[in-house]
Formats: sequence, structure tokens, C-alpha cells
Amino acid sequence: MTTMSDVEVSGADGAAESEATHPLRISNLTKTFGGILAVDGASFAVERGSITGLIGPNGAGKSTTFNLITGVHAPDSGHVYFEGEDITGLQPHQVAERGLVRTFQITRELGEMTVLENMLLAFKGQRGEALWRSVLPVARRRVVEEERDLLERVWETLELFEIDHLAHEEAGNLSGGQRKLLELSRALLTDPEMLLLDEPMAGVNPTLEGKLLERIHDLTDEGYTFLIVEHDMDVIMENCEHVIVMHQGSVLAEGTPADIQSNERVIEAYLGGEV
Amino acid sequence: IGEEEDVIEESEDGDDEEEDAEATGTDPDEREVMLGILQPETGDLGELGTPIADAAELPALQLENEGSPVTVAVQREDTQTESEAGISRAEDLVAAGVPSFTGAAASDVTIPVAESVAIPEQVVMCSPASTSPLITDLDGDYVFRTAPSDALQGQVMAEVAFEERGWESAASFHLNDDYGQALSEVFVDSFEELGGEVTNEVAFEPEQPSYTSGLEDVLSDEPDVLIVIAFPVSGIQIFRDFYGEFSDELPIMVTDGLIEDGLPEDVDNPMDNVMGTAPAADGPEADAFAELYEEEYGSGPGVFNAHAYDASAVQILANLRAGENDGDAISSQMREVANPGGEVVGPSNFAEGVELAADGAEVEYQGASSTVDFDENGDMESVSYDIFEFGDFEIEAVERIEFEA
Amino acid sequence: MTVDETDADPDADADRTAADGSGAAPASPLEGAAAVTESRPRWQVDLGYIVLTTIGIYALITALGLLTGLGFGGVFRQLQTVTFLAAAYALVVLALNLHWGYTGLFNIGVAGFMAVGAYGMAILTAPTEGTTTPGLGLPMWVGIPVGVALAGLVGLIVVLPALRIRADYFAIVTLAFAEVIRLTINSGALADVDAFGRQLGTGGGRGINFPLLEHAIPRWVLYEGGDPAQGATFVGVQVLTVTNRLGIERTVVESAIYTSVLVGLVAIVFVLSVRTANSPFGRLLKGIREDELATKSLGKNTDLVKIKVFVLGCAIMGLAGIFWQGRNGYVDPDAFLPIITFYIFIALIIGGSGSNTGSVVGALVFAGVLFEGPPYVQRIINQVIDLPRPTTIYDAVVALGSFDPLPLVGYTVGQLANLRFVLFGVILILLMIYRPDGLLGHRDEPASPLDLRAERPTDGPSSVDGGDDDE
Amino acid sequence: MGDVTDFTWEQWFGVLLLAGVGVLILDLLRRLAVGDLGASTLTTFLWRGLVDGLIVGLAAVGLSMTYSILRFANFSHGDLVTTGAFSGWTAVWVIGGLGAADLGSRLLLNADRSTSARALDVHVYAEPLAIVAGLVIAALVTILVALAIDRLVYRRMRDSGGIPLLIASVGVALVLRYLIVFLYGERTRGVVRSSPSVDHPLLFWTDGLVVHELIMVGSAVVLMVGLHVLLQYTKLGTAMRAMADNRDLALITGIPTERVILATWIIGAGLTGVAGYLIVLEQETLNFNTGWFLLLLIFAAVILGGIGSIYGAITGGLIIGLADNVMLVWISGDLTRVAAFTLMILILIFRPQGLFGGVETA
Amino acid sequence: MLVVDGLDAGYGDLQVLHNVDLQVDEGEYVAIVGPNGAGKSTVMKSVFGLTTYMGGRIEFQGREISGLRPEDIITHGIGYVPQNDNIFSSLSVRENLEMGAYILDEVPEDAIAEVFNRFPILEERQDQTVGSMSGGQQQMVAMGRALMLDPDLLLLDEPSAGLAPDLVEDMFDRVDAINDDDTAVLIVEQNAKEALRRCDRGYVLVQGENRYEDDGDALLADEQVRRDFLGG
Ligand SMILES: Nc1ncnc2c1ncn2[C@@H]1O[C@H](COP(=O)(O)OP(=O)(O)OP(=O)(O)O)[C@@H](O)[C@H]1O
Ligand SMILES: Nc1ncnc2c1ncn2[C@@H]1O[C@H](COP(=O)(O)OP(=O)(O)OP(=O)(O)O)[C@@H](O)[C@H]1O
Ligand SMILES: [Mg+2]
Ligand SMILES: [Mg+2]
Repeated sequence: MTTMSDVEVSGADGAAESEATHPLRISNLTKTFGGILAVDGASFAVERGSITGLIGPNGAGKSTTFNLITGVHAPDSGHVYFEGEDITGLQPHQVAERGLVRTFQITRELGEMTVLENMLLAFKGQRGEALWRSVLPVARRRVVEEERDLLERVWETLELFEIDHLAHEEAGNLSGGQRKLLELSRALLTDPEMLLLDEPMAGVNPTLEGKLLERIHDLTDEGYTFLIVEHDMDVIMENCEHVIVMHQGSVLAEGTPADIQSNERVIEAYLGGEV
Repeated sequence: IGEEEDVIEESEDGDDEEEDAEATGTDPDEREVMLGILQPETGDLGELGTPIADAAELPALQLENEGSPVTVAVQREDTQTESEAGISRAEDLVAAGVPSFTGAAASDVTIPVAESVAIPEQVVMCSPASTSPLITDLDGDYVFRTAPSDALQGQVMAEVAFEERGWESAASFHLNDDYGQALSEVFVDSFEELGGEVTNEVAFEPEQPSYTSGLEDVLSDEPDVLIVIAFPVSGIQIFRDFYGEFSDELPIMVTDGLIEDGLPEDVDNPMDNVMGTAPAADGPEADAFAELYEEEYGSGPGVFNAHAYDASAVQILANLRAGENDGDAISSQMREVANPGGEVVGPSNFAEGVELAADGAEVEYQGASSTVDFDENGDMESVSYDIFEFGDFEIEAVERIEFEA
Repeated sequence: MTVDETDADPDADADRTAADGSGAAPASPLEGAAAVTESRPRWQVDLGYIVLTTIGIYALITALGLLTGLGFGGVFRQLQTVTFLAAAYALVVLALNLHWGYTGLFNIGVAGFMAVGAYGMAILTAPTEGTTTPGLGLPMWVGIPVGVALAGLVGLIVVLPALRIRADYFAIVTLAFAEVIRLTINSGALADVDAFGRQLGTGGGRGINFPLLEHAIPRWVLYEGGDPAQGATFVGVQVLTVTNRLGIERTVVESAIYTSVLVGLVAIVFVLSVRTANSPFGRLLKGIREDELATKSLGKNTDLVKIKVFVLGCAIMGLAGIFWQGRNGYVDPDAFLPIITFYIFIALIIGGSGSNTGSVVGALVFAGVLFEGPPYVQRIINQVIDLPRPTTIYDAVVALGSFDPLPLVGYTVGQLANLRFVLFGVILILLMIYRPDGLLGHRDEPASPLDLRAERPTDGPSSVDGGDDDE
Repeated sequence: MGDVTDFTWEQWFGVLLLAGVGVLILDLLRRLAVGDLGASTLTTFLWRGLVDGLIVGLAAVGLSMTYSILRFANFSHGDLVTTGAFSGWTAVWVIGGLGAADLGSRLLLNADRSTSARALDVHVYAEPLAIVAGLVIAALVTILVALAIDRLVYRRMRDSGGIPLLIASVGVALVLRYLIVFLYGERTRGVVRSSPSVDHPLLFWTDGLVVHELIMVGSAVVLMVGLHVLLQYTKLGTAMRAMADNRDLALITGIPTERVILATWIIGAGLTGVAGYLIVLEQETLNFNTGWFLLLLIFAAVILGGIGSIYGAITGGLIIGLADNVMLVWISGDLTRVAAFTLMILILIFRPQGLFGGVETA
Repeated sequence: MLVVDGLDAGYGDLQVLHNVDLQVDEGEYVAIVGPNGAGKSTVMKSVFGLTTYMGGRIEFQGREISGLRPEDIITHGIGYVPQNDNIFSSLSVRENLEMGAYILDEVPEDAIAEVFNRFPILEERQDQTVGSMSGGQQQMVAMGRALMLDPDLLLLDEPSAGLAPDLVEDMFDRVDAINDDDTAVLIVEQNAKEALRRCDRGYVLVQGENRYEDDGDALLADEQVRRDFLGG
């Protein structure tokens, strides 16, 4: 059984070492809303190329931690490091530009845009995002060429996630699960180095879920890093190399799935005797 | 360049209307004089503008009624009290071949119409109701007016207040638009020039829920007299607030904008402390005009109606004397028919005057609103103002002042 | 068979929209010409809409005018007025569409930005002496760009604080800003200022006279150095020779050139807007409109994009203000009352927000039919019949009691200018209920330089139309 | 390092803003001490600011309520205020002026200028019954008009978002306002006699209390507190807030949404009509633009206070009213409105959700 | 008790459900599973009158309810917890619960107490605005709200999504308990195995059509169903 102290040692390790092996590191993040302490001195690091699970009871502060990492909220105190850089308090887009991209627990599709448009929006650094290139004659030709390439990649991704038949549908008309898929595939198109997924499988059909997990494994093999919040213990236990358990805003335990499953405190706080 | 000038002549010759005029020009008895009327018959000034337009049409109707051989084709257009529409309607007039027109009423319509139609198209306009001092600066060859400039009213007020009534300090509370700002400015300058002291000058926005604070502000240095420059739309509220909070002993002087019969009733106060000035319709033939108007329309003339009659009448005379429906020609005749020299004509003998002018005789128009003499800017050489006193819910003209610019 | 076709299912409908483009093309010669290139079907359709609307409105005005004896001259004037107004509206509606239609920035301070542009130019170009509100006396080619830049700059000042507030707050803030601008211009405090050792100022309520753009611009086209005394330019010689032959007056030529320049500007802005919309940049705008946080989380600097778009739109609004007032040679604060903004909104909504073509069509319909229509009709009625004019509606209704409807009709006709606003209101309401997307809004205009519906690079199992029922 | 985030630039901005206001207040005191500014002048500004603020606040609560529950910024609100004023005062004239002038003049509030408030002797002592009847009728007619509009317009757009509704309400505003012009004409008229006043020793700066003003101020306070209680402590109030929050869910939960909307319009429009009526009682004059010209101030108040917050609307109104009047100490009368709007914009920068936004005071 | 017979329904012009049949008997526990976008939520919404009705028949306790408005349907004794947007986020926990019993004249304190009993965190947070609570907490509020009226039939659209495992368990237990009290339950779940294990009967919905219908356990055992819809 991995103890808390192990975790803390690894967290306190020299920055150089964790930078190479751990692209994302947070230390002592704290956030209060009104009187509620949502995140309370949370510290952990995520290993490169791994699938790390972030679990914990409802209200433990998982989504808030995501929000703090990705700049949706500014932390009251504490730091977020990504690839060795202090990204605390950066704007969401700045965080995403650095390759740290997230999905939302409650999906945020762009309702009146088609699925294709939703996906095309995701690509980073598109030439055509500069107004003048989109507008001026010669420059525009290059934009069009680039767009063709992007479109091709979009279609591939859509097929992969089995939502290509919805390509021209407005995203607002998708079903709950379809929205999750859209959001996940869209996040992938940003060419992230690391993805933070907030309950990506909630509401996704089990068969498709299996395919998605396969895909996530492929991506980790390609060097992507995943931090996944998920309540489905089967998903967590079968797919994560490493699991972080949050409770009441701070990290309760950390370790391999096996460690976690046998951790008394985790069982008491979260797993509820089950599993 | 000479080419182009020629071209213009040619094109005008080619114009249908023009050909008619030329053809009958030698026979003045049958010549058709074209006259435009461009007044706000709807919009902000709609209520004022319609009677003004009626009065402007009166000379033409009069000729018709009296069986004059001269026919005047009147084209009446509505500015809607908007500059945009005013310009369009003015362009319509020009397009119809109208060489001169009576208009417009509101200064902020008159100015754009002058700038973008009358002056460039070389068409004469004569406003019966625009009193903005700005109009003085517009090209005097095409832009005339029978209405007096507010620059004069400000001076008159200063003189009456300082010299006649002996008030040594004054404060001005004025509407924050061209009318209020210009009048207040002239008043303040004149009043100070005469040796008076202006304690405060406060501008206000129209149609506010209350003016108490503004009044408090303007009265904070206890002037001898308060000048209020407004229209009833805000004026009623101003006086209501004034009588609610301040001493009704304090003399107040208002401008023509507030000389309106129902005002004390709307204010619910006899307004005994109020007096005012307004341009007078004080031509030698004011009565003759009033009679004509009453006869035609069944009620007495209102503000600027006499000026409108005069504006149209002078244009008709100038047109006849010029012998053609051409703006330039009319422009050069405007002062000839209006300013001293020649047979005196006016509303009472207009039909005769018309024939004289058609024969090319020299005439001097003396009208309903004034003797109608244009200076080099196209403004009136002299005008007269009425001094009004409010009291016991009535308004009464107590005095008339002749004023030379 | 034909019945079958029209009753086909929605998917087929979507297909037909694209196909319809070429079907409708021959409707106008312009489109026919474009059809030859065969590259941009969407362009043909769009141009078709605009041309058809223009023709329709022109025909209406001409027919009404001629029927009622306005004469060719009058009709021509009316057409020119309508064209000018429509073009001026189109320019500012396109800008508003960029703000609201695409980016979701609910700007109801349009009049304020127009005021900044117009006043900026007026102050720069008004003569240094000889008028009551002197300016800097600079030529118009300085005045126009600086006016436009000023409008953009004020846009920047407005958008910076407004970035973080939500849509309806943003609306009120822009409206308040527009009023602040108007009231400040109107205020006596800034009417005359000593600046740089010169008399300058806004003129307060009395406004500013400046050289008529309606003359200055055509003269720049026609004469060397913009001065008739220096002889005609090459273009000027051609134009003047032709118009001389036709016997058209020079002032008419100048007005026509001015209007054409404005129409040309509209065309340029239109093309640029279309390109903007159909581009990755336009996609960003749509993304911001739909969900800013989601767009941000995809790594897009939405604040920067919003600032860019807002400033750009404001600059175009400034340009529209300049050209609009440039026709009068005179600006005063009353030209920028909040109601102007609502006119512009009505025009945009008629056409359909989110559609550039809709913006132009809306401007045409608003200026040509709604705005100019009622007074036109009123004039015609007034010319044709002589109605009694009771002073109050009470008298008119009492007369009804004795079966005399004429006073009520007369009263109503007399009130047409006011009832026009009722008409605006009713149209706005009907549109929002029955066609909230306007005549052309919410067409599927892909936010991409490619026609997304047509292109599918890889041959997937489902066909071009999103075939939900294919599987 | 981490603590720097404690003070965001917004908060810095807020501090600056407060400091600015503080400096102004100090300067005010200095001016008072030096004698630049008369005490009576200042009290007039303050009192008038208060009354203006309450006028705006009173008109604003109805808007704040419909805004939050029906979820759109109702641009026709100003014209509902006008509707209330015209209908209420028409009733007063018709009832109170019996025999004093012919029906036509009374029905159209003297559109033909043949009579006057003086001839009819309209004020609270002479015509108490008519004045009360007018109040009731103002509320009733405004409610009926609002319900008719809801039925004809808004009801068909229940599923549209806030902005389409906003735009439709601009249309409604135009229709209402110009129908009023069609009926009553464009003239401004005095519809009440100057208010009687009572002598008193209570307030140091004035010894005559204006009765009509008092009625306005008193009713405003009572109505606003009443509305707050209604929204916060009754089931209907909670249901209204629930609807404001999530209409689809309200439907599923079994809240009779249409009935709640009805209630919202009845309460909101009733308040608005009464506000229009009372405002005219205080300012004594009436014009078809009365409400429209207030609208921007009303919106400023609602937004300053935070949408949906009744106390916010009142606070917002007071801030706007005070700024509009007290600013006269420093700037000229044609710029006070500029100052008031600028203040609103500045406050929004530092509190984007309005002063009471997010805090549910209802 | 609930009979859906040949239902066609959709959104606007788009038809999603094609001839769907469904039945829930008195006190029965029925689950609907199926891939994303199959139309499961649409079935729920259709019962509650929230979709465009295109044909077929919906009956509850012998009375036709197709075409009724939601506020009437709720008086017939049907409770519904939607999949998304299922809380009043600006209201407090307590007010959310009170709204659940809006149609009653009195606030049923005992029902509230029972909900608090089941979800103690809600009692602690009863004055917090629900919008500021975590996803799982919000789900509890939504459940609690639907239980306030003690309905005869409860429609649950993916109630376990986003719940922590102990709560998932707890939720299913709770549903069982409700069901034991003679309340029929119609549940849509992506946690299909658990749902099918516990239910009496299950439907598999695919592309808006009935594909399978059987006992829960039988469906669980069906190879085809396992492979295609339960992730093997
Ligand atoms: N409001 C809507 N407007 C138009 N189409 C819709 C709407 N809601 C859902 N749809 C479409 O209806 C189909 C069925 O959706 P539904 O939400 O019923 O699926 P579901 O079975 O609940 O899926 P999930 O498990 O992902 O929630 C989907 O294809 C979806 O795109
Ligand atoms: N914007 C906010 N305002 C106020 N409180 C908040 C806000 N966001 C989160 N909270 C509170 O912070 C705590 C942590 O919430 P968070 O959403 O991070 O939980 P979570 O671990 O993601 O739970 P779940 O698994 O249920 O989604 C909760 O108690 C919640 O009520
Ligand atoms: Mg969460
Ligand atoms: Mg669903």
C-alpha cells in the first residue's frame, strides 16, 4: 500500500526531475467560493504518457481543480506548473495554447454551429484565424488549402468516434452522449500534449466506451498524457496506471489502482465498501 | 471648363419646363410661376409647420381668387422636420424645375437643405421661420429669410432687461440645443456689454423628470432676473418646478419659444412674474394679411405665418421680374423687388404688384411681417419684437420694439 | 413527379438549396455572367437576392411615382435617395452584423460610433474661419481616414471594459456610451475650445458645417486636384462627355458619383464580410457567439478576437456616419439619437442577422419600403384627395357616429408620419414571431472557406447530406 | 506571489472608484466650509436626487422583475410606464372633471387645449376619490395592455432566447408609444394642479412638505418592500424565481408556468402602471415620451443593482438619481447625465454582475 | 399502467422515434438501454409531453395523456428527472425541493425530511444555491425534487451519471426502495448492466425503434445484446 508520505516525497522532488517525467504538477492549490472551501491545498503530479485517474466523492473538488488548472478560475493560492512553466492564473486560452486541453463535465458544445464547424474550430494556430489572411486574395488561397487538410482530419476523427453521420447536424441537436463524444473528439483535434477529461464516459454507451478507451490507450502510446475524472470504477481500475483520490478538497491518497482499492480511507470515503 | 458651363446652360434649355417658360416668357400674362413650399407638416414641428405652409401658399391662392392672369404653380413638400427627408424633398422640388421655395422651418433642416441642395443647385430658398444665427453665414445669394435671426432677439432681451427694466444681474437657463445655446450666448454677450452681470449660465436637457436641481444651480447666486430659453415640452416642467420650490417674485424673461397661450394653464400658475420677447409680425400690412388669412382658412394666423406669406410673395415678384423660372435670375431680383425703391406693394395690392413686376417695373415689397428688406446675407435689415407680459393666466403684448441689425 | 419533388423530406431540401442557386441564376444578367466561371454558386445566389430586391423596390417606386404623376424626374430623385439611403444603411448594417450576427456582441450604441466618425471628419475638414464652428480645414482625404480611425479607437475604449460583462449588460453599456457621446457632443462645454492655439469644438447643439463630401468626392474623381478650375481628369472627361451628350446636369452627375462611391464601398465591405464569415476567423466569431468559455478552452484568445472585431465594426460604422452626413455638409447631435440604432437593427433583422446578404437586402427593404414608403404614400394621398383634418381623434370618432368616416381617415392620414413608427413596431414584432431569422438569416452559411456540405475528402459510408437515416 | 491574486485588477479598480467618490465627498465638504456651495443648494440637490432616484427605482422594480423571470430586457417597459400614466390620468380627468369640461377634452387629456387642470381642479385634496380611482385604473389598464401584448406577442415566442424577445419588445415599444401619440397627440400637458403642501417642523431645510411628492415617495417605498417580501417569502415568489432559472424544468416540476407568467405580468405591469401614474402625480406633467426618456435611466438602475434584485434596482435608481443631481456641484447641467452613465459603466467594470447581482436578495 | 403504443415523435420536423412500443405495469421496474442518440431521452420527454407528437398513443392508468401539458401530467402521478438541466441552479436546495411539491397546497415537511435523510449532504447545504454545488450533488437534488410528490411512476433519465460509486449503489438501492413502495420506475441508463440486473424488464432502443424487449436478466444473458450494447 502506497502511503501518503510517498506521494508527498514525489511531489517535493526536484523540479527538474518531475518536469521530465511529470508534465503537470500542482502544488497547494486552494480555492474558496463564498464560505465553501472547494479545493484545499491539493498537490499532485501527473506522469507523462500515462492515464491518470482523478476520483473522489461528489463535491470533492475535482472539477474545481480542473478549473483552476485550466484558468477558468484563479486559485486563491498555490501553483500550477505545466512543462516546468508556472501557468498559475493564466487565461484558459493561454493554458490550452500550451497544450493542456480540457473537456467539461457538463458539455459545452457550440449549439448553433454544425458538428463539422465545431471540430474545425479546434485546430490550433490556423492561418485563417488571422483576419487579413482570411480576407486578402493571395493569402486566402493558402487558407483554403489548409482548410482542406483540416477537413480531412476532421472526417477521420468523426469516423473514429462514429459521429460522422452527424457532421452537418447542429451541435445543439445532439443527444447527451453524442455531445460527450463531440467534446472529446474536438479536444483531441487541438493537438494537445495533455488532456484533462471531466467524466468523459458519463452517459456514453458501454460499447462505444470500450472503443473510446482503446483510442485513449493508443494516444498514450503516442505520448499523450491523460488526466481523467470518472466515477465508473471499472473504467478507472482497468485503464489507469495511476489514481489520485480527492476528498474534501485535498488529496486523500495516490497510487496504483490496486493500492487505491485496498486503501481503507478511500474505501470509507468513496468506494462505499463496494468493489 | 467653359465647356462645362455651356453644357449646363444647354441642358437647362433642354428641360421641358424651361421651354414652356421661354416660349411664354414674352407674354407675362400667361407665364406660369413655379414656387416650392418646403415645410414640416409632420414630425416635431408638424403642428407649427402646417399653418406656415398654408400661409406660404396664400399669395398664390390670392392671385387665383382675384383672377390675376399670373398663375403660380405651387409644389408643397413635407420635411417631416428631418434633415434627411428635407433634403430629399428639396431635391424633388429642384427636379420638378422649381427655381425657388419657401422653406424650411427648423434651422437644423434649413441648414443642410441649403448646404446640399439650394446652394449647389443654385436655387433660391427663403425661410420664414429659421432663426438660427448660423444661417446668416450661408451663401446670401441663395439663402434668404424673412424670419429674424436669434442674434437679434438676444440683443433685444439684453436691452430690455438692462436698460428698460434696470436688472443688473441675470442668469440664463437654456435648452441644450442650437436654439438655446445660440440665444443664451448672444444674450450673455450683449448683457455684459451693456454693463450687466451674468451670474450663471446653465444648460439643460429636454424632457427631464425634474428641473429643480438645475434651477437651484442657476439661481444660486441670486440674480435680478432669470432668463429661460425653452419650448413648452420642457418649459411646462421647468415652471412647475420653479413655482414649487422658488420665490414667485423673481422676474423671469422668456423667449418666443415659450410665448404660447395655454402655457400658464399647463403650468397651473398665473405666471405674474414672467415676461418675454418674440419677433413681431409688424409689417405695414399685417392687418391686411391677417384678414386675407382669416378669409381663406377661417382662423387667425399663427407664428411665422406672416413671414411665410412675405417669403412666398417676394419670390413670386422676383420670379416675375426675372421673367424665367431660374434660380440665378430670381436670386438677383430678390433685393430688387423687396428693398426700397419703386412702387410699394404688399398683401393688399399684391395682384397689382405682380403685374408691375411682370412688366419689369421696379417695386418695393412691404409685407405682413416687416418691410422686408434683405441685407447682403439675405437676412432682414430690420425687424421688430413684441414684449409680452404674462399675468393672471393671460399673455399680453405690451410693447413693440423696432430693431435695426 | 413535381409534387413529389416539392414534398421531399428535409434532407433533400437541404440539397436543393445548393442546387437552386444555379437554377435561379439566369434571373439576372449579372448572375448569368458569374455563372460562367462556375466557381462560386453561393455568390450567384447572394447577388441574385440583392439584385432582385433592388429591382423589386425600384419597380415599386417607379410604378407608384408614375401612376401618381410624380414624373420621371421625381421618380429618379426618389430612386437616388433610396439608393443612397439603402447603401448608407447597408454599410452600417454589415458592420452591425459583424458585431451581433457573427460574434454575438449586442451593440446598441451604433449611433454613437457613427457620430464619432462623422464628427471626427467634420472637425478636421471644417474651414478654419468663416463659420461659427471652425475646424482644422484639412482636406477630406485626411478627414475621412482619421474619422474612421477615431470611431475605431472609441470602439476600443468601449470594448475593453465591456469584455467581461454578459450580453444584455453589454447592450446597455453600449447604449449608455452612445448617449454619453451624443450628450458630450451636444454639451455647451465642448462647443468651443481653444486647442493648439485655434478655435475648435463640437459646436454643441449648433453642429458643424463642413465641405460637402457629396461634392468633394465626385470632384476628386472628375477634376485634377478636386478643383474644377484645373480641368477634368481622364475619368472626368469620359464621364462628362457622355453625360453632356445625354443632357444630365453636373450636380446630378456628382450626386450619382457620390452614391456610386458609397455603393462601391458597400460592395467592398460586403465582399470582405463574406470572406470573413466564410473563414476560420469567422468560425472563431461564431464560436465566441455560441460559448465563449468553450472557445477559450480550445486555446483561442477570444478577448483579442472580440476586440479586433468590435474595433473593426466600429470603424465601419464611423465610415457609414461620415458618408451619411457627408451628404448634408452639416452634422448636429440630433442625427445620432438612439432611435437611429434601432432603425439599423430593424434593417438587420429584416434581412436576417448572421447573413451578409441578408444585411444588404434588409437595408434595401428598410430604406426603400419601410422608411421612405409611408411619407411617399402620404404625399401621394395628399396630392390625390383632399381630406378633412380634425384636430383630435375624438372629433374624428364622433363624426363616425354620424356615419362620416372621412374625418377619421383624414386624421389617420395626417398621422401617417407617426403611424410609420407603429408600422416599424408591427413589422419588428411579426418578424420576431414568424421569421426570427429574417428573410435570409440562418441560412446555412458555413463558417469555412470551403462548402462544407459539398466536400467530403474521404469516401465515408454516409453521403454528402447528413444521412441520419442512412444507417 | 500567490497572494497577489487576492487583489485582482477589478478590485483595484473598485478601490480607485471608491477613492474617487471619497475625494468628491471631501471636496463637497470643503466647498461647504468655504462657502462655495450653499447648504440649502446641497440639500436641494440631495433631496431632489433622492426623489429622482425613487422615481427611477419605482419604475425599475417592475422591469427588474419581468427581466429576471421572463428573461428578457423589456424595452417597452418605459412605454408601459407611459401607458399607466395616460390611462390613470385620463380616468382622473373623466371622473374628477365631470361637468367642468366636455368629455372629448377630458378623455384626451386636453388634446384640444380647451380646458386645464386648473379648470378641473385636479389635486389630491380636491379630488381624493378620483385620484385613488386613477391609481387603480392605471394599474388595471397597464395590466390589461401587458397581458394583451403577452398574448399577442411574447407568448408566441416563449422558446426564443432573450435577444429576440428584446427586439420584439422594441417593436412593442414603438407601437405603444405611437398609438398613444395617435390618440393623445404629441403635446406636453400639465395634468395635475400644483401640489398642496403641509407645514411642518420636521426637516430642517424646508418647512413645506409637498404632498404629491410625499405620496410618491411613500408609495414607492411601500411597493418596493412589498414586492421584495412577495418574491422572497411566498411560494408564488419562489416559483417565479424557479421559472427565471429554468423554464423547462419548471414545466416538468409541475409549476403551471403560464399561470406564473400571468402572475408576473399582473404584478409587474400593475407596479409599472402605478409607477407611471405616481411619477406624473409628482412631476405634474405628462408627455408621450415620459416613460421612454426614463427608460435608459431605468435600465441603468436595474443593471447597476443586478438583474432580479429589487433592492438592487432601488439602490441603482438612487445612485443614478443622486449622481444626476449632485454632480451639478462640479459640472454643468448638460453633462450630469454623462456623469451618471459613466458612473454606471465604471461600477460595472468592477462588478460585472451589478452591485447585488449573484447575491439573491430577490 | 403506462402504455406507449406505436409512438412517433421527434423535434420540429425531425422524427426521432419510429413506432415505439413500451409498457410499464403497476409497480414494475423497467429499464431502457441503447446507444447514444437512440432516442431514449426522447421517449421520456414524449411521455411528459415535451416533444413534437407525431402519432401513436400514450396512456397512463387507462387515460390517454398524449398531448397533455407537463403540469397536467404531473398531477396524474408521474415524476420525471431529466438527463440535463435538472435543477433550479439559482434556488437553494430547500427551494428546489419545495418546488418539487408545487402543486400541493402545503410544503410537505415530512417529504423534505425524508429526502434529507437519504442525502444528508443536502440537509447540510439546504440554503446553498444549487448551481454552486458539484455535479453529483446536483444530481441528488434533482432526484430529491422528483421524489417530493411520491409519484406512481418515476421517469429517471440516467440518474447515475456523474455519481460517485457509493452513491451509484445508493441511488440504485433507493430506486429499488421506491419501487418496493409500489412506485413503478422507468429508467434510462448507460450503466446498463446494473440497470438490467435490477429491473424487471428491459427494452433496447436503437435508432428510435424497439430492438429487443425481455426480462432484464435475459437481456443481460443475450450474447448479441452484450456485444453490441453492453460493451462485451
Ligand atoms: N432538441 C432536439 N432537437 C433536435 N434533435 C434532437 C433534440 N434532442 C435530441 N435530438 C436528436 O434525437 C436523437 C435522439 O436523442 P436522445 O436524446 O433521445 O438520445 P438518447 O438515446 O437519450 O442518447 P444518450 O444516451 O446519448 O443521451 C439524436 O439523434 C439527437 O440528435
Ligand atoms: N462556482 C462555484 N461557486 C460556489 N461553489 C462552488 C462553485 N464551484 C464548485 N463549488 C463547490 O465546490 C465544491 C467542489 O465542487 P466540484 O464541482 O469541484 O466537485 P467534483 O469533485 O467535481 O464533484 P462531482 O464528482 O460531483 O462532479 C462543491 O461543494 C461545490 O458546491
Ligand atoms: Mg465534477
Ligand atoms: Mg439521453
